[in-house]
Amino acid sequence: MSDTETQTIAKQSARPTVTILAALNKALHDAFAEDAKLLALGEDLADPEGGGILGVTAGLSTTFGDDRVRSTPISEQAIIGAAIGASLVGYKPVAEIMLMNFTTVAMDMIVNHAAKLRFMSGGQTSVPIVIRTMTGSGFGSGGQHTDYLEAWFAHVAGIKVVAPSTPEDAYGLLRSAIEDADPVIFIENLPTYHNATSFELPDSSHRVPLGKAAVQREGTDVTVISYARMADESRVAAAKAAEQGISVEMIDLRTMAPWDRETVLASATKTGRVVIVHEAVKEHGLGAEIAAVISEELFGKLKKPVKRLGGAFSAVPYSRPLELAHAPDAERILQAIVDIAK
Amino acid sequence: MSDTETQTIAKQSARPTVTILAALNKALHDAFAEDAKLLALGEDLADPEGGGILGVTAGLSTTFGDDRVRSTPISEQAIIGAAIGASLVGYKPVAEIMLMNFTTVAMDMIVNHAAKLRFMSGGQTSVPIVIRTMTGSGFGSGGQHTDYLEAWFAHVAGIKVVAPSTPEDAYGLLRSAIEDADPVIFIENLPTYHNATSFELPDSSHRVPLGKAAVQREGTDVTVISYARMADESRVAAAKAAEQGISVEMIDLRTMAPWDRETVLASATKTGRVVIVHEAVKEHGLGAEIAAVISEELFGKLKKPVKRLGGAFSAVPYSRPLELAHAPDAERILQAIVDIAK
Amino acid sequence: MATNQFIPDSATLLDIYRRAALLKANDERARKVIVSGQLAMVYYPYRGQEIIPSAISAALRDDDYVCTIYRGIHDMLAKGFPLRPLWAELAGRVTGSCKGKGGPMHLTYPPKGIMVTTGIVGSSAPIANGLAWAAQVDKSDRVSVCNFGDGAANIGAVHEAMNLASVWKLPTIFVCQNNLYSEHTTFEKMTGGQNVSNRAAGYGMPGVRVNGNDPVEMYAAAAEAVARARAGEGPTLLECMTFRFYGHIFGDDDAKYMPNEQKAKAMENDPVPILRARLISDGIATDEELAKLEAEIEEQINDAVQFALASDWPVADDLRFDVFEKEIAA
Amino acid sequence: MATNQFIPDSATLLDIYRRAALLKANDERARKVIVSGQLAMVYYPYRGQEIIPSAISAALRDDDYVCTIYRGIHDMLAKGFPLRPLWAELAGRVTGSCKGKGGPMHLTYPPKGIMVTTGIVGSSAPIANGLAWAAQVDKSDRVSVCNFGDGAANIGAVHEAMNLASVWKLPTIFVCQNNLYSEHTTFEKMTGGQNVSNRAAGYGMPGVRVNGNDPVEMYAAAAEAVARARAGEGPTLLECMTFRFYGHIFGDDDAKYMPNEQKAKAMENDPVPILRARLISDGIATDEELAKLEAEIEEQINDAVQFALASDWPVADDLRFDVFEKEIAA
Ligand SMILES: Cc1ncc(C[n+]2csc(CCOP(=O)(O)OP(=O)(O)O)c2C)c(N)n1
Ligand SMILES: Cc1ncc(C[n+]2csc(CCOP(=O)(O)OP(=O)(O)O)c2C)c(N)n1
Ligand SMILES: [Mg+2]
Ligand SMILES: [Mg+2]
Repeated sequence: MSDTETQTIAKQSARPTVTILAALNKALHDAFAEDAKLLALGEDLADPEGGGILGVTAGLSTTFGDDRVRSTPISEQAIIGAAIGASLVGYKPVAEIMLMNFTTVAMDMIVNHAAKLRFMSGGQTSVPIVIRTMTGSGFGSGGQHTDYLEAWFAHVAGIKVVAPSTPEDAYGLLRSAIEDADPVIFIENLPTYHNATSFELPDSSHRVPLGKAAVQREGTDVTVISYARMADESRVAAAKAAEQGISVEMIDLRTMAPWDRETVLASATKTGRVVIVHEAVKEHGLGAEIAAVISEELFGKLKKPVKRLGGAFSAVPYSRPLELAHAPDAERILQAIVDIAK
Repeated sequence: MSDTETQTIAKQSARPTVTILAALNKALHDAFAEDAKLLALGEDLADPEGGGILGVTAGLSTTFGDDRVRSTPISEQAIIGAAIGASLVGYKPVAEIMLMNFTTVAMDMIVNHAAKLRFMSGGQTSVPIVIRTMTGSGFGSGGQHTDYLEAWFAHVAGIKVVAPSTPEDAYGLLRSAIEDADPVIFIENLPTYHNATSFELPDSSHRVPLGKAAVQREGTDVTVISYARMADESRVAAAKAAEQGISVEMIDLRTMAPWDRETVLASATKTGRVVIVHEAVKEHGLGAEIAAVISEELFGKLKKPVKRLGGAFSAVPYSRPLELAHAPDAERILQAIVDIAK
Repeated sequence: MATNQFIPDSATLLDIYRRAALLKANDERARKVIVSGQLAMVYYPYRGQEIIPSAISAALRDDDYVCTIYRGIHDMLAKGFPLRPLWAELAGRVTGSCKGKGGPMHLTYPPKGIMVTTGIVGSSAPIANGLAWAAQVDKSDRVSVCNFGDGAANIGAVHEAMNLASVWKLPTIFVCQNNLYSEHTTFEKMTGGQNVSNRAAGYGMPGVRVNGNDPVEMYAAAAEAVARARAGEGPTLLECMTFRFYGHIFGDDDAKYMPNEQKAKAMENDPVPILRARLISDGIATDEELAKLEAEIEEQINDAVQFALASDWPVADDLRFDVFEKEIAA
Repeated sequence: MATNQFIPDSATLLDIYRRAALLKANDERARKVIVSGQLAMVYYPYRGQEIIPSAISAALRDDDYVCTIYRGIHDMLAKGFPLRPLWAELAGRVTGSCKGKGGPMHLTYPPKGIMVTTGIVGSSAPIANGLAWAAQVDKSDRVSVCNFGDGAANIGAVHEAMNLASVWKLPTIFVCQNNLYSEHTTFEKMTGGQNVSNRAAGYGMPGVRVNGNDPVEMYAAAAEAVARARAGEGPTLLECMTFRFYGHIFGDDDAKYMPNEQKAKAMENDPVPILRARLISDGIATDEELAKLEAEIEEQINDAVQFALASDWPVADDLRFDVFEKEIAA
């Protein structure tokens, strides 16, 4: 669906019609149109293969040609390697690793090479690539298809990590990630691809700077920090908390690495009560670093210990009740808000 | 060198002669002699190949045969996969991934399979393997040969991580890791392999339980938590601190996952001042989780914010002055102790 | 290439059909149960590929090992995975073989040698070698069968595994089920050399491309590979040509990437009814006998589906168990 | 297999020797400098493998790309890596090509197309494809040369890269420098099929095994592969037979794993003096001319070593730079 069509439909209808998927697709089309140095590669990515298994890249190969937009064999090391190589000589490849768990077969290319070549070459080369990858629980895909692994990449110097939770941020972050001079892991939450939450597709000038969190709701009692699907759950929890008279400041981190210390510390200073939520396993997750920094920087100033919610300490289970129990949800986030507000 | 030889030499000489390398070699020989189900595989691991590039596995293939002890092609996915497969049907393979950075080519096997098969099979199968791997800065091996990546594995449910800093612990932890019913990543610090710090090789009954830290020095003013080579540096710093009248309690974690909350929290409660030190990049390292837990559990009880020291936020550099600046050392640890003791 | 000793006799052909009929009926039921809304799951139909595991399993013993992939329920049923724990796992119940923790993509049943089902392309291969290594050290003559797809042939793990199996002379049988598609991408588009079996020569192991839908050819090739493996002569790569009738994931619109004629032609040559007709025309079985067999299969599936849907769900607390040998503290 | 058009003429043979002599002298100096204690570094001697990159580089242009490995200084010098920034990097000084941050295992010099040096076995291959893809999109006729060892042939990344290069018809030239050892393990012990070049057929690309120590054979094979790549006909795999004279890492005791006779025989057939003698006997150059050339090389190396050892060390604050485009805040 072209963006003008979508926008007209959006204007006509009362309900939002724009999805994250549509925003990502437009971001890619706009970026490819503006910069001939952009390339894209990944499994089933080109139009003869359906333009991506969920259509995020639909239309790209038809519009920009098979030289620039290519479906690949199932060879993630070859995919990331090809992206790295082309990026060393002036191209800006957007590579897709279909699901985040599959980054495990390409960690050498991502960590030992993409993240380190600028440093190891003393700045002679750089790797301006974007690695798009989908993940997230909710569809019963089980233990090998739904992990959030952002903490691994945040621990590696030389690579950035982002994850949008709205169509606007999906567009603005992807454009910024593509324009960034360094490698970026771009995480897309698969189960919410089709949630229509906006009325209009962002304009081609829209950008969201990397490293800048969004205060999606201002509040004074409790700070809730989250990202990706957990930001959706946190928005719901924050609204419910308001009904109970608890004023929540809701921060969507948007960039996991480097995360926005300034915004986080300012809010934590204001509320003195912080809840951090992510879908990834709680232990050694992104929340650990954020909690450690807040506890150190605001030592003696917090009203309550920083509270972390995360995935249970197990692989992601298949069975519906187990899958629902594994990741935090609005209800448990609300409970944490209420507890910490006491 | 046989253990009796080493022991005699040790008894004769005044200086310690037993190294971590010798302790590991004896642990493997003793374990293989006691349990016919043990297997070993890895690159250059068998005696025709020199019994390992540094001789850790020397003698094993000669003593226990080519069926059980095998050198492999350079194929880390095949190495870990073979270990996993054999472990599913009653064997206990000890696999070597020569250097920890090379785990990046086997992350799928380690994370999606070794760590998860017990859970995903509902407990029908289990993966009692040990993955020995070397790492550590100090020899100018640069950005792709010296990373500490323990935080990645600690974030994964289903796999344990240990790292010894003394010959006794090297022996006792390796024996326990081999006897454990679940997969264990066993980290060996290469640059200190040959440091002779003990007088006698441990007896074959010696064990160090997984998950139990060692209080290597009792103290009342400051708790220092570290492991691997950083434990050596911390011991030196603690001794220097004592000269300045600062009483340091020095904890060698020994097991990174699951780490010993009880010992750590007890010591932190006593001193109220905690310094955590690791060679891995500080941000999102193991210290983040430990600092987050201490800050939460001892909220309002700490005298100072938890202080973390870790590797600089960059790839490990080659040039000597840069390499020395990258990881913490006794001097910087002492400085942190002095600062926090104020 | 098959010498006479490996040509299946009448009893074997009937055995192959018995398995294939079960596989076909079970795939049809799975799709029906999803469409009817009785059960929601991500399902990878194998309809069209039944002859491959049916013929291979006819050449195996219960104590031989099998590793397979997300599209692998045909491999499991052919090897003897019982229907009740299978369906209960699909339904995510505690009575499932994996207590509902694994699901369709990680079905496991060690009593019949079904050791690993992986959702990661290619990852069945390195693990299958480990099972083969164990058989070698055991001095048993067990073999380890490793199933993967045509697309998986291009991933690193499969290459490393084939080379290791060759240098260690492991009793691993690499079964590439070539259905001409990887998700939405054609075999031609992603395969250098346009052939998988030819790669075996590069590892110094035999490789053969067979019509995986022909029970005689398929059985003969499998039996020969099994005999080699049992005799300690090492691994074999079998590229089994076939087709999948219902797309990558049940529900995906394969018209988007697959020519209708190609699919129609493949479905006209549905290998299961073809084998059925052959058994009758060759006088190996009568229509009545086969109808009875098929009716029994439907009954067994009915029973399993009812058992599954009547079983209890797991509870949140179960997450603490099976992470490690010792449960995680509450 | 080489057609006449690819047989090197006298000028080319002399050019190959000029490079090989530099490579040989530089390896000897590196080991001397380490033994003398002037410089401490982990060093992977390439002595014995000089002809391979010397002949290949004689068939390349400055703007062609090269990726290589820890044992790759011969590949770099042959491609034109200047001595001063090379030695300064070995010495870990700010004047090094990588400001001392990369070191011997990560030497990089884009002005001569030396884009990546990796310490990870096999990882040069996927990245070399990306450079080849760029050349393809550029519509330039640049080629991308990927060096790796015989042991690397068995790792997943190389397999994935060769398949992708074949299906995308990339101008990648895969150069497997087969020195018969991987660290301490023999080629026979780890290689199914006992041959690397034969694997090319499985990917639908030409593969040839050549005597990498023979400048004529090596040049002809390289020139033909380069011509194919420039013409858009796709990748080639060259397996170049050779030997390393000084073990895996300088200082390791190769007697522990290598038969003395094998090594002695290889050193008797040292390819560099053999080429030197040939140039003289064929009247391509006189002993005096070559002696002069070698003296000049020694001078250049002297200058580079002095430059390196006289250069400044980096300072701790440098760690904040080159992590990202924008420096890390102090
Ligand atoms: C490493 C990895 N990459 C990508 C995927 C996503 N994926 C799942 S199935 C599939 C296609 C596999 O095709 P093939 O090997 O031919 O098996 P088939 O599905 O046809 O049986 C892909 C790309 C995955 N599961 N694992
Ligand atoms: C993925 C990976 N595994 C293991 C190593 C350790 N290692 C470094 S060099 C080497 C041997 C490589 O042999 P070969 O490919 O023949 O190259 P050569 O050293 O003989 O030139 C090994 C195993 C590594 N660097 N990377
Ligand atoms: Mg397929
Ligand atoms: Mg070699």
